[in-house]
Amino acid sequence: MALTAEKSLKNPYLSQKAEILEIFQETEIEYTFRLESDFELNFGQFLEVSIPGYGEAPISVSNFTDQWLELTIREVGKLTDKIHNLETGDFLYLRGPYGNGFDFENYRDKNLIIAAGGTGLAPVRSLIEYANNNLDQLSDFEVLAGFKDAGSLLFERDINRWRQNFDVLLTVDKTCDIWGECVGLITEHIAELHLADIENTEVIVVGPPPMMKYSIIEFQKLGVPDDQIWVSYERKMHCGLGKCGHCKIEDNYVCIDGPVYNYAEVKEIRD
Amino acid sequence: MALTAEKSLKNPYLSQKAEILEIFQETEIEYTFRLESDFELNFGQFLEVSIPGYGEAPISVSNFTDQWLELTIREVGKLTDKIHNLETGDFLYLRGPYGNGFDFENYRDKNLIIAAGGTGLAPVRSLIEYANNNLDQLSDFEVLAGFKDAGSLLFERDINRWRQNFDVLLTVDKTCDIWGECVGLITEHIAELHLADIENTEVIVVGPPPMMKYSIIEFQKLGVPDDQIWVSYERKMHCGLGKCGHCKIEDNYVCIDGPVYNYAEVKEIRD
Amino acid sequence: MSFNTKKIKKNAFRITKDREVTALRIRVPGGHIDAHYLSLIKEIADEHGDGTLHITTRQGFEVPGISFADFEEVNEKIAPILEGMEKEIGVEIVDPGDGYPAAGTRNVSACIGNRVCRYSNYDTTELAQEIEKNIFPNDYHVKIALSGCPNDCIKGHLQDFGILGMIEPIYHQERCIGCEACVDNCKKRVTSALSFEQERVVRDEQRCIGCGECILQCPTNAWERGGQFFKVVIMGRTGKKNPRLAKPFLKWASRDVVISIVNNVYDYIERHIDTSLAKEHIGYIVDRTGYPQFKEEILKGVELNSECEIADKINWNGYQTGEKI
Amino acid sequence: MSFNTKKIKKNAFRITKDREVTALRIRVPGGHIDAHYLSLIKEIADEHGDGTLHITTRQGFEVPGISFADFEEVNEKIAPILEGMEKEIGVEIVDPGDGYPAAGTRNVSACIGNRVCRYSNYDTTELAQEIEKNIFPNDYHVKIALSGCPNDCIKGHLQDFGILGMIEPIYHQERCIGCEACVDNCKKRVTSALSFEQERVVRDEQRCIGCGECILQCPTNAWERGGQFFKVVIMGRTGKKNPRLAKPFLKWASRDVVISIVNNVYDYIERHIDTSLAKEHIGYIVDRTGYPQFKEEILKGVELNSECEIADKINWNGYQTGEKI
Amino acid sequence: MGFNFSKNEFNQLLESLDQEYQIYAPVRKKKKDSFSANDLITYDLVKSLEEIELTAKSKYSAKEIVFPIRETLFHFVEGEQFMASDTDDKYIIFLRPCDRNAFKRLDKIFLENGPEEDIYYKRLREKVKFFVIECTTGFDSCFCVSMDSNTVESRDYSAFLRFEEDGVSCEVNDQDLAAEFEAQAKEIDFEPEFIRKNKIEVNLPDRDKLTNEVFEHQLWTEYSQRCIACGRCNTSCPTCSCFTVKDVLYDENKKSGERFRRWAGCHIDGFTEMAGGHNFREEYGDRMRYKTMHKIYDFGERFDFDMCVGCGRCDDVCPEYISFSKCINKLSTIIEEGV
Amino acid sequence: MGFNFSKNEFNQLLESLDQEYQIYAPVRKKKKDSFSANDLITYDLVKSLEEIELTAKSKYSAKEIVFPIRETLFHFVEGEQFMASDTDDKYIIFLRPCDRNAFKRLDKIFLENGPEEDIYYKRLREKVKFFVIECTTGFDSCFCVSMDSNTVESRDYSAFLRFEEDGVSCEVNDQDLAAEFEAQAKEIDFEPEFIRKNKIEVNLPDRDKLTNEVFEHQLWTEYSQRCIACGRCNTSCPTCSCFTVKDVLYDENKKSGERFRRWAGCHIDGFTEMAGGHNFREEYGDRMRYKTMHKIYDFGERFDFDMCVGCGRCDDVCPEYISFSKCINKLSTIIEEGV
Repeated sequence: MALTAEKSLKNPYLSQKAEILEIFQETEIEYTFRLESDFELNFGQFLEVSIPGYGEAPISVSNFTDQWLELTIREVGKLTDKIHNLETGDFLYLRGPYGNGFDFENYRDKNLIIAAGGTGLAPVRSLIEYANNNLDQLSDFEVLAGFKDAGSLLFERDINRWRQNFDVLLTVDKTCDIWGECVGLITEHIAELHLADIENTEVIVVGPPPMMKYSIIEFQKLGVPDDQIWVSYERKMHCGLGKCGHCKIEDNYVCIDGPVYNYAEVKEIRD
Repeated sequence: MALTAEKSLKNPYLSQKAEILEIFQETEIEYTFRLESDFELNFGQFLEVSIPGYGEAPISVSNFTDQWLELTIREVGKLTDKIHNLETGDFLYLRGPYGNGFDFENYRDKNLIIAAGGTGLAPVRSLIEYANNNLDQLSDFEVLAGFKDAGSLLFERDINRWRQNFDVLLTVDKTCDIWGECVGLITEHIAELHLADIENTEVIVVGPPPMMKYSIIEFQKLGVPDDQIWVSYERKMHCGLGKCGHCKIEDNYVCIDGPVYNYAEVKEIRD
Repeated sequence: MSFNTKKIKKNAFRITKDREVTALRIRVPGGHIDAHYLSLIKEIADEHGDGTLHITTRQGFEVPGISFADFEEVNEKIAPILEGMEKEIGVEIVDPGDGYPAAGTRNVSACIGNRVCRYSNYDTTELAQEIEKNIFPNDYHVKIALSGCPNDCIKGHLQDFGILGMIEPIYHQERCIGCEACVDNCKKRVTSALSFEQERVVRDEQRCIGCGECILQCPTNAWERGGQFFKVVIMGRTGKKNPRLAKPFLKWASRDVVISIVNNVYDYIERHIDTSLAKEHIGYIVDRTGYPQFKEEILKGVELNSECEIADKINWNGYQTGEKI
Repeated sequence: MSFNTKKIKKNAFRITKDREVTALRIRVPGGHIDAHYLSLIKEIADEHGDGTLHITTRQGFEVPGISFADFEEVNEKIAPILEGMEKEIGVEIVDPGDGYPAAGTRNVSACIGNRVCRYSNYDTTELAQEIEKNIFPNDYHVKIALSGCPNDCIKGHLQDFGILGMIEPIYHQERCIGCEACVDNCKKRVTSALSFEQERVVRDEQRCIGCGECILQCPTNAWERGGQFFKVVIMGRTGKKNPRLAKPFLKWASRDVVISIVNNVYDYIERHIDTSLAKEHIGYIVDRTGYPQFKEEILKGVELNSECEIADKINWNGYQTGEKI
Repeated sequence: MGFNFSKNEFNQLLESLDQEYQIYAPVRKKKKDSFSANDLITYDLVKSLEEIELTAKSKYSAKEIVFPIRETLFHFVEGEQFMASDTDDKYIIFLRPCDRNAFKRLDKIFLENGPEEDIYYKRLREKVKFFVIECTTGFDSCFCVSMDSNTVESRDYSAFLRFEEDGVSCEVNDQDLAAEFEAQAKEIDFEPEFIRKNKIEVNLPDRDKLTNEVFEHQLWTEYSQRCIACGRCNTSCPTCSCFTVKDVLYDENKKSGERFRRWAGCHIDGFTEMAGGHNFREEYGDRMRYKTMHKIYDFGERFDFDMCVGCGRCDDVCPEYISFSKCINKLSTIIEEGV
Repeated sequence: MGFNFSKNEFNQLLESLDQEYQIYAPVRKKKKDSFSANDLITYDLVKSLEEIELTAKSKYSAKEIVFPIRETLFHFVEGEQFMASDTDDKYIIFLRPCDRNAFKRLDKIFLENGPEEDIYYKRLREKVKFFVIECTTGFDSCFCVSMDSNTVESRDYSAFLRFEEDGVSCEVNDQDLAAEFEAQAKEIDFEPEFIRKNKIEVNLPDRDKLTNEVFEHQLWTEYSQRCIACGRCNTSCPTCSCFTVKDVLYDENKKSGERFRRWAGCHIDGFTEMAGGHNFREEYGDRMRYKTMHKIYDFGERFDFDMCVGCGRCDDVCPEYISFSKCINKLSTIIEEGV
């Protein structure tokens, strides 16, 4: 039997080429790649991104339109090193989208607070953009974004733009005088939030595991019930198809059942 | 108790000093030392010769008068090396004389044949000298002297002198044209001897063990009875006093019972 | 008491500190023994010895405290041991009732081997018995030890011949899950002969010592147990003058090669031994003739398998005793 | 079947090639055993094992073919061995019916020693038992072997500690007959430490290894058996990576010094062992800390006898495996 | 339809089937297991009855035939992707009920979990016919009865075979094969038999009583002391389906390469490692817990049966003598008696 | 005169004798023999009964007291000879009949053989008083009865002592000592007893039958295979009297030195070596023959008794387990039966 060229058979493992339209440097080791795209995407979904011969990696879509999507990629290994060497006009290989994403209906007309830690801002960026453009569909909207230090700040140009329309509380873990923003952990600032209408408040928490754990505790202290908290889990979502098993937690396959969960459903879940 | 100075006590191990009067070179490694002497000596006796600190060695007296004695010494070790470094006027240390020696009475008026091999000529030299001077006391006299090679010839000056008075058959084991003498083993020449009056013949055989063994066989072949053969044995005559045991053969102490034996008495003796 | 000590020593009895008393050495080829012999050994220790036993460093038994007067009786008693443990494995024993016919060539010792040990690459007991059959009885002083793997628990590195089991590991990429257990283990415990390159394991044949640990480590049998070979290290020794480690002589030698070279040793000794010495050990003979001469003679008539590597030269170093620490 | 392999291994049972089956290792401190234990060992081999025994290179017994199911029963059965061969010599054994409490520190092995051997300078069995008492049970992997003399028949040169008996030979000129038997023998078999000068024997103390052969050779007891000392050679090993000979650490050490340094080893290991490894052997720890550190710690609190010499530095060399022959 | 074959006849059947099928069965490879001189019982092609090992459990299951240990997904040539081909081969696999049931688990994951089928698994799976080996005694470590995988429904096999002293009796369900069977043998009545009791029984924990404390029980920390994370329980398991995808570009020409997948195991280091190096379940006891819960709880929560089929291979191969059946029973006791 | 001493009284006697005499007796030196941990039984000074070893034969005899192993003959200072001094010491030596008889042999050689007495031996020998230890059982290797040296004539000892469980009974012949004995003990009747039968008997060869062939018998070549020429039979022998004289100049000052003698042995290499290196009796078997004939034939030919006293020490010390008594018997058999 002859070799099967790429598109002759429906093969969920098969990636499609996508041209790099633009590249934005975010930090020293993080770049955002804008790629041509005809994917139907939801906020918070991810793609399996690859360069043949260098492997695949699950990357959250950090923004999208009908024509393009953005992937914010940190240089951490063989594949991402290779990606960072690409230039506009080169191609990335994509398959997806995978995961459930944030269903905006859960937040419509609510007070939405998004707490994002570090790269956790990427998966919610498209949602923030949508909110920014549709603030009328929310009762209230506030973003808390925490970074380790000024050097790891992502989407600076976006944040400045968003701030014109809604509150963005920016924190940096370590002292830093370049930025005149709050200094300290994001959790400290959650405690200071004044939640008027808790019943009508939905909270999204995305970030590294410790940030998520302690942020949720703070929101709980403020009286936010578990089922009004939403999280996005990052695991080794390797195939994206619910087959390879790497991202499984208990009876959940994060790649298909997540990465976005209502906290009430997963609060006792264990790796 | 105080140390006992040398002559205060009769001590048979004690040597006496004797001045070297004259030194004669015999071969490359053999010298004859003439020493002052008041020893009462018999032919074929030996002395224990020493230099304090260098040891003692039994040395045959190779000639003597009332005033002096001669010792013919081969350089073979520590003591003899040292002796060879002495000069006229220096001293050797002597004790003795030891051993029975040749009793001339056994040969008086007989046909005496002396067969000597190599250094075996030394112990009989005084007897030959006596014979040379008293040929009238013998019925006939002949000397057979064998040497390994021309370089090991001893008493050359004496032999030349003796030859004026009696037959000295000189043999050299190895071919040698310096000397016009017989070439070959002494034993071959014994076979050629013409013994007229065997009953009246006495034979003295002195030399290295193989020479003695085969020479005696030859004399026996000629019909000489064992009790007319005399030998002088060389053993490790170490104390000279019949104490130390080194020279013992069977029930004989060579230093006191020998070194001269009538062959009939010792023919079955075994080391 | 009067006897020829040389004879009694050849008969595997020892001249001991106690003039009246000897000790019997019982060979246990390969160190493996049927338990039923223990009854007999105990009986000899109790009835003729002092009721104790020493276990020798060559894995035999030494029965101390036997009166010299008893030695013929003891020889008769151990006949079943000679019969069962020597004659039955093929050793030529003229009369088992005469005791051991020689003691020069020492008991062939061996680790427990692959009858028990997970690391062993062959049946050391079987090979020990085969070698014993070929070389015993013999008066020449030769020490042979068999180790199941290059770990050399039996300490063949201080013997004249240390025979270490090797296995050729054959890699099947199609069965490899890339867990790198073999690679990690080889780095940590062996010679770093394995590396993980291009998502597969690469074996540096030069560095590989054939221990087979990669095979043991693999959770998918991606490493196949290939051909069985031997490393032969030679002329190690303790001793008072110059203790030294055996050094590799052959690598990847076949069983036949090993057996042949051990058999050839005796002719070599015969030709070169200094008979003026009481008993010259083979290591000192090799010191005299030099390694190249030894090599030439020991390999005479040996059909080398194609995989077999031979040392060009050997430098044993070790250290000289009698020097300031 | 389910059990904790680490526990069972500490209990001196082995994980073997056959999943259902284990092998029991029986310690014989110093390799010396009362013959009566043989009945029990035979019984265990016959009733629980496969009827055979392996004699280990450390002079113990290994009983193969024991079903894992039987191991507690076997432990109960060997109680008399633990009682008699361990507890009675002073080893702390809480319950002899529980089997061996540890297996890390190996059986202290020893040559037959001066109970039998003419060359031995001390009672190796007694010292082996004394050391066993001090260091057993202990999980750290330490190998100790005792040789009666520097000939090292027990092969202490491939152990962590090789303890070789030395004797100071004291010369009595007034008893010497100048036969030079000692001088000739020392030249031929030892280190040429003796020479005959000025009609007496002169001993080069530097070269003398204290073997005592001069004492044995002398027909007039002109050599007196003086003080009893030890040479301690350390950190020899076989193994897959870098087999190497032990090298001299102490010379002319007293019995107390030997016992003290062996006791100190465990604190040193405790401080430096890399617990991330399954079981780091002491030799590799010394490789990491370096000899000077080892030396400092091992000698801590040890009262050195005045005769004792200590190595300034040690270079073990040996050879690296995994290289072209 | 039931048939009875003499050995000879059965070999003729195999010969005939061999024309069209690759016939896989457990075989004994002499002295080929990891420990020297030990035999390896494993799946391989067979052509005769005599080659089939019927007295011992295979070390690995038949899983690797359909889900190869290493399987190329794509070939890469100058950035182009070519899906790796499969063959026209068809397969017959001899296997016991537990292992047949294991394929039901694999089918669930590869064909039903998530929105898409695994094309690589599927294309092989479709070509497989199962010949179930009747197994009425099992082996020491088996607990299939407890796991409800001692039986096989007749729709789940092409043939069901009883190996007898002088031949083979069997049932054939597969119409494609019936003719071949008929040609070689006489018809008989045949009723498959199944093992009804293993030496080992496990009590599955009561799902309703499972509390959070169970996850923190010292049971698991004890396994941290024992487990060495070698992954043999995963590789020998007939139901473990995890894999890792890797790319490689060839040394000889870096323009060519491939994307392949190979088995992964939740016990093996790196299983949960994310970009940047963060790992979940660093403690080996946590891995044991994870696997245990997966095999007897999570999978069942998601589908309609437990994952574990009780074949006992994980017990057989664990170098640390950890018994999975014992673990299940311990867990049940803990849950039953309260933490 | 006979006396009986309690142990205490005997110790008082020793204390009293110690004023005037150096008292030598066999003692046990703990762990001082050649093999480690073995006791050395040898002659040394004693001051009490308890120090005297009465249960074992001494390795060396009392010979070394009168004929020291190494003895300075002369001191040399710048070529002058000074005879080595002796002391004023007087000696009492405890010894068994065989050893007392051995001194008769030494006396023969040193005082009667050759024209002169050995002054060094004599000056010590004259100061010795012998206390003979009654010996009625002997030891395993003894054959003194066969050698006629089991008895001692009363003129040959100063005292003859019987060591009993609770004291010592004895006879005193020496008038010098009688007073001291009387002072400490009560008088009794005392009759010395002697051993009348050893475990070993030797048959001395018939002198008349000794032929030349005996010297060439393979008996001796067999000993060449066994004897290692260590000389222990010589050094342990109470009658071996051979010695070698050596000179030495001191390293520190070569103008000073000494002439000394030390024991020599006919088994030891170099015994017959002459200037130039020639040796007689290179074969060890010839040395065995020489010694044997010396001990049981030659000496007897020269004097009126055989040299060997049958103490058996040579048997006790031979590292090659050569037995002299067995050798004598072999020789007798050979002579008796014809070569």
